[in-house]
Amino acid sequence: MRDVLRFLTLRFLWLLATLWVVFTLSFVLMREVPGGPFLMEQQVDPVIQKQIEAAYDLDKTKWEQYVITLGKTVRGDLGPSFKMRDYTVNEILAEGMPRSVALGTLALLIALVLGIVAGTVSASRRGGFIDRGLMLVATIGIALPNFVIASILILVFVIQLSWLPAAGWGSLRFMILPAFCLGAPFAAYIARLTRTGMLETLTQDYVRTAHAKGLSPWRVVTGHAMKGGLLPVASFLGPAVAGILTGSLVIEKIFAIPGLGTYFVQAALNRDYTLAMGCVLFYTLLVYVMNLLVDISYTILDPRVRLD
Amino acid sequence: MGRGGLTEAPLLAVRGLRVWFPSRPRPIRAVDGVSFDLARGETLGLVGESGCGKSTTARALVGLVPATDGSALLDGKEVLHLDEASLRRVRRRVQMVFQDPYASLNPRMTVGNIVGEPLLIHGLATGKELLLRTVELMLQVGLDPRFLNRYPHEFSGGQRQRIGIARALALGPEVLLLDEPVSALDVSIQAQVLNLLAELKAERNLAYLFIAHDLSVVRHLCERVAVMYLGRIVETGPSEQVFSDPRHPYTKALLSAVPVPDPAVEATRERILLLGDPPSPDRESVGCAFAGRCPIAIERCRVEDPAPEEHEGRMVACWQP
Amino acid sequence: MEERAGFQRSEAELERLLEEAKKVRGNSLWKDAMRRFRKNQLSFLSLWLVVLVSVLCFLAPLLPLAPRDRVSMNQQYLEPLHEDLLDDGGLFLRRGWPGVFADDAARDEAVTKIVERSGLLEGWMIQLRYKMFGDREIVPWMGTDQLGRCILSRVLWGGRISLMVGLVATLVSLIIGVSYGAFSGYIGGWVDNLMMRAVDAMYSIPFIFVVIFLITVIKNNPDLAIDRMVLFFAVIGAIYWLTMARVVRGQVLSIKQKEYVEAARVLGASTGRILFRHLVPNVMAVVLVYLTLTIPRVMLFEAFLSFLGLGVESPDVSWGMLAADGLGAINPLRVYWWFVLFPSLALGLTLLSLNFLGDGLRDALDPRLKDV
Amino acid sequence: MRRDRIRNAFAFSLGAILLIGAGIATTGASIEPADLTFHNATEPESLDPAKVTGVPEGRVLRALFSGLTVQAPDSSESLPDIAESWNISPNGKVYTFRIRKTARWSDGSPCTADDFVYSWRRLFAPETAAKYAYLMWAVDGAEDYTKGKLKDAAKIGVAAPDPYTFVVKLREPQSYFIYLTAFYPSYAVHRATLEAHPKHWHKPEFFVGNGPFTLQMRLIRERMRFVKNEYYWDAANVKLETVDALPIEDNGTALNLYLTGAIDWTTDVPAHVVPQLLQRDDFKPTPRLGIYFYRINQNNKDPIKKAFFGEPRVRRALYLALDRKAICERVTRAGDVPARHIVPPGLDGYESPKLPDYDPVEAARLMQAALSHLKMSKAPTFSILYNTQDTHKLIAEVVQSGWRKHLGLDVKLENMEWQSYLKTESSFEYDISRAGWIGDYPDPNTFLDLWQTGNGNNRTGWSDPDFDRLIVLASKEVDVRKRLGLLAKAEARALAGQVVIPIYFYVTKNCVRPWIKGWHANVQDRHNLKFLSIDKDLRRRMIGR
Repeated sequence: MRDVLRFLTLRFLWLLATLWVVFTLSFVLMREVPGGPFLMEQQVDPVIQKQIEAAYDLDKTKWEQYVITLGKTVRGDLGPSFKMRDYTVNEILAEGMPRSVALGTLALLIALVLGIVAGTVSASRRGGFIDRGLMLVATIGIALPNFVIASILILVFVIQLSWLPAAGWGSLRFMILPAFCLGAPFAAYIARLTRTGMLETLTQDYVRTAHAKGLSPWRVVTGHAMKGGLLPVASFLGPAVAGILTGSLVIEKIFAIPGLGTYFVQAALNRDYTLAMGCVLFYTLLVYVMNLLVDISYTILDPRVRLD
Repeated sequence: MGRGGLTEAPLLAVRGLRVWFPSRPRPIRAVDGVSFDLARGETLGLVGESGCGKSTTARALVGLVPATDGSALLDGKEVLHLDEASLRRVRRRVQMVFQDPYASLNPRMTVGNIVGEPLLIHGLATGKELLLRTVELMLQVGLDPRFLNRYPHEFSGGQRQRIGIARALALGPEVLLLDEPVSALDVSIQAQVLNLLAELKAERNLAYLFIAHDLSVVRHLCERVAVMYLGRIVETGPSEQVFSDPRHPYTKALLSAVPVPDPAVEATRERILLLGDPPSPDRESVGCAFAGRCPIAIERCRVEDPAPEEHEGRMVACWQP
Repeated sequence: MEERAGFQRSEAELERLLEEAKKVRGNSLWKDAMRRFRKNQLSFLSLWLVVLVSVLCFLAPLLPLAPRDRVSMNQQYLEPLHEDLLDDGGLFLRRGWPGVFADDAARDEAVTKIVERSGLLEGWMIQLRYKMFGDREIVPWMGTDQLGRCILSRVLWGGRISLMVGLVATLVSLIIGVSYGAFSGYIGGWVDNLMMRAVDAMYSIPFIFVVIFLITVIKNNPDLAIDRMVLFFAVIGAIYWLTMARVVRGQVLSIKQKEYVEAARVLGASTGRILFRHLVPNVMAVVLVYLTLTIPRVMLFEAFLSFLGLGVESPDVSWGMLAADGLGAINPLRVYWWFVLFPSLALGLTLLSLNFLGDGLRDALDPRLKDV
Repeated sequence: MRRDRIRNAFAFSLGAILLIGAGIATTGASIEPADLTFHNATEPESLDPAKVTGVPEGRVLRALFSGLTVQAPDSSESLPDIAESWNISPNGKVYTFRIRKTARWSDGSPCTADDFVYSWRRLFAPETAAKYAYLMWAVDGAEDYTKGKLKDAAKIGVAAPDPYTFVVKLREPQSYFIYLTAFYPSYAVHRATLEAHPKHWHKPEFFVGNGPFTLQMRLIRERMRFVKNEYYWDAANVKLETVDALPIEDNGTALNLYLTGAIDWTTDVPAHVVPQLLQRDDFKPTPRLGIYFYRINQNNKDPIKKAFFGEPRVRRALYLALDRKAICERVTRAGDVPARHIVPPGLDGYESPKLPDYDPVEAARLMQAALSHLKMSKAPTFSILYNTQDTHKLIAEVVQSGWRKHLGLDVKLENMEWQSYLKTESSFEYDISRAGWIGDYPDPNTFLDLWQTGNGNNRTGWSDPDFDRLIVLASKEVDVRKRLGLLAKAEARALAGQVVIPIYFYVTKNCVRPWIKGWHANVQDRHNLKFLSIDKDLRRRMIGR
């Protein structure tokens, strides 16, 4: 127990250090990029421009801004958004998060179910047509840009068949297509990982023994091979979950989804310094926590691995 | 009896070598105060159970692991705790042959490159000269030099170990640390490699530190033998004496486990079975390390650590040798 | 060595043996792998497909294609094999490259201008093309886009950029990632820890900042005179080396304990030598496999940048840009399917092949190797 | 065994988390559709009329607030709104508005002249930092107050002698001032709410407005729902009960939604589908008060380019060799009007002078002449800067191809994301840059005063004292016809100097359901929700709802 506590404390300290480094790097990078949050096509009188900048501390030196922002951030206040000025970054992230989590969970569910089933079936029919077919589909999922996949799906399921709404947010129906598009590349990846992992374990002695004991192939696969075969999937899930939960600009744009994915890119393009910083820190935290969970889950899934 | 002995100035004198690995809550004492001498042209066998610190001793001597404490003098010059440049000079005189001939050769390099690499590193030969020297080295260890451009996986285990030996010889060392050089080989091959080692030693007046857990091999090749238990040397002496009349209870136990070729003797000889597990290497250092498993341990053994003392020409670390 | 004793041979003898040795070639692990690879039909086929596509794209300036950026307002939105196109010369060659001119002298001048605008090799290829095919060009049987430009030509020219971005950026990521990862893994200890935390931190920095930053900063500095394409390679490479560094580090960690690495240390090999002579060649198998998987990602990333409008600039085209531009062409009212289909097909097929190629390489290089 | 248990527990909790997530995912119940749902391009920057400048913000603010006046749905006429009547002093400097006694805020409190005094002073206050404050600087003392030269807000020319009289004093007459009273910067905000909730007054739970609708729900980037404001003075004539504004960034997505029936009004469409849409009854592009043009940088940092673009014949040649008609007919295809002048057509009483039409031969001749005059053997290579957007890119490609073909120029394209583009343009680091300008008010001045020397929106380096003088003269002229004459003269100067390369005048691109009544195309593309109604019979007949 002491070990676990020590491990967690150490990781927490690393997290703080990482967050600080990320904060500093992003801060410098953001302020160095040309343009600013309040530059407009229709030029504003310089006096007013200065007043706006003053209202957001942008008139101070960069060093002062750094200290002020860092201080606020440490206190958990990410400041007001520069482009959605009625909201603070905390509010924006808090409102976007449940949507991204909902969509991401569905996407993850789709990715896991499709991926593991396809991978397992494929592994148990190694070399056959089903295997090749499934792997081909999986690889296509990786090989096409998601905006192409999305527009094809819209054409078929929305325009031709009228089964699903074209875009927007609301009930589960709205989520099916975007969740599928979001999950598809991950599903394809998981399928391939599962297949490899399963093939590896299927040839191992204890699985052969299970076969010899007369267990049905289905029992062998689900009961024995699966446990070992899913290890690579577990390690992939860490970054994948972080990626899937933060969504994707492309998907959100095509399906008009008010999730977090757009902010990651749009805030940068808009020079919305505070929102961009909020996204960066949020993402860092998410990636970090996910990797931590993966490390912990590894020790549970595989007795040979120890926390270190 | 070897030519060596404590009277002559030894080629390599190791004193109080310690290698501790940091660990929690206490460090692991892999090597804990090892001292021995190695004379020019002598073979010293270092035996003991696996995990007793034999290999670590050798690895510390060539700087693969940092020594925590102690000294090792080569011709009177310190070889431990050195900077890179001085270490390089030492390396030309002390070389090592590894245990696993399958893992000790880079699979992506040709044999010629492997054998010639030391010469290249130390700038002793380049170009054509390098190749010629490589051919020569291969001949010396009994390898067909025509296979210069082949890769390790195309050779048998015995041949690979010859490659490893050729590589170690390339720099013309005076001391070879042989880390169980034959234990990974088939018995039939072992003899060939051992013979090669014996020939090389005779020709080049090499000193060997021969690490083994197989006592029969040691008996064959070594003039002297040192028995290690849990990071310490418990008994050192001329190999005939140690084998015929072991003094330390651990040596006795170790020897009793070796099968004897004569079935009659084998059937009747006394066997000492060690009870219990060896204590963990991060134990508190109180008393004799062997005390827990020693059949003749007395109270003193548990409180006081015996220092090696001379008994009839050997050093034995025991309160009742 | 002073003592040669019984082993001593004459120089001549040694040289003779050396000559003989030259005749015996070893089978490196690569050779073995290639043999296994050839047995894998799908991967082998993929390899040929990738080679074929690459060669075709590379030769695009030499082929009698319509100019990729020639706007023809009277041939907008023509679907593949549209009769207006076929009128011009069936499926084959028609005249009029690189445009309509009063006389040959004007045409020569126009070609010279095109050559001047192009790079050295490209210009030379275009000249050669003019000599070989004159003003003939292939009918745009893949259809034309909203400005009447030939999609076939754009797809082939686009492949040049896409493949080049994929390849060069991946190489950049390879060089940085392998050096960084190998060093970090080999040195170990707190240095390794710090270097890997740095990678973690860099993972969280939004690439988009990096992209905008580099593009604008370098662009605004005329002294650097760096081409946008080169910049592009550098940017993408600089982003993708992170994963490469991790993969390599993991591998190095597992092989640095091998005895041959220790042997090299005992021999006194320098860190650099151990890294690049002993460690790196032994992680190359994994790296190569990872490489075939990175190229597709880089190409998709380029497509994503094109989607954001940060991609290549006209007259250059890339598959990602073509697909992204064609996106609006898929709509409920009228589907200009050929806008998206052909670039996507080219991109998809190439990436598919690269994936299979990677699988095949992995199986061939090390049958025990797991997914990277 | 224990490990096994932990493993199972772990798998179980993972599954549970997924299921809970899926649960959250499915509970988002869809809400009843509103009477009218429209596509509003993007999430409004703010609901504070003093802070915003954008078109999407305008659509929302016109629903939530009311001005002193409102623009008629089908003309540029000003109709009474909060002010039931107004009169202008003979010298054109004093406006007196009679505030309606029935005007109320959405919390029931009366809306009075004091609210306007408060709001206008707030608009001009330096700490408000209102980007559009300058539009109203004609108000006496306003500019000085904003710039900090005047400290006393009471000295600004706004007053409320009684709760129902609002008096505005201008420092000089401004013929289009009345239009500004229908524009959102001049809207009144509710002082009590602002003071009680300075940071949250724009949230639905606190929001108080005086417009025909009030804010019921606002989900960031998802939906804004307006419900009819029962306290609105003209509530009896507001026909819609609920209206939804969806911030959809992608036009293609909006079109999909429109075509599948999810929204009733889309405000822009992708260029690809325009020919198909034109065949429908619900898509009727109409001229809009806006121009698409290319800026030419005459302040180029490169001396060769500066000389090149500084030569009027070069600029004229570039203009002449640009086939505007082809762009309108082949690229934008929505009936945009090729532009041969700067001020868009459709402003009452104003006739623009015109440049010659597309003439590549004359263009080539001029370019030759210019080059030999400049003693250049060859024109420098330059680039067209544009911000990332399909249409901009296509147009730039066409222009590039035309200039290459007719003038033999080596033209590069340079695409930048919005902020970099703005920065590059405003710091004069471009050669040629694409631009657009939408009129703030229906008057030629909004298209002309920006070319004055030193105007921040000029950004071309073009400067002409005669032009500057004409603009100033016009601004002081009270007589409408004389004023327009002066402006036309000014435009002629600008055209003669080829300050920019006009390309085309915008058209509006709305798709509106046939059952939405009261929707009229207009040059400013402003549509007040208050005038809209639903023909339910027609809707039932068409979609059965």
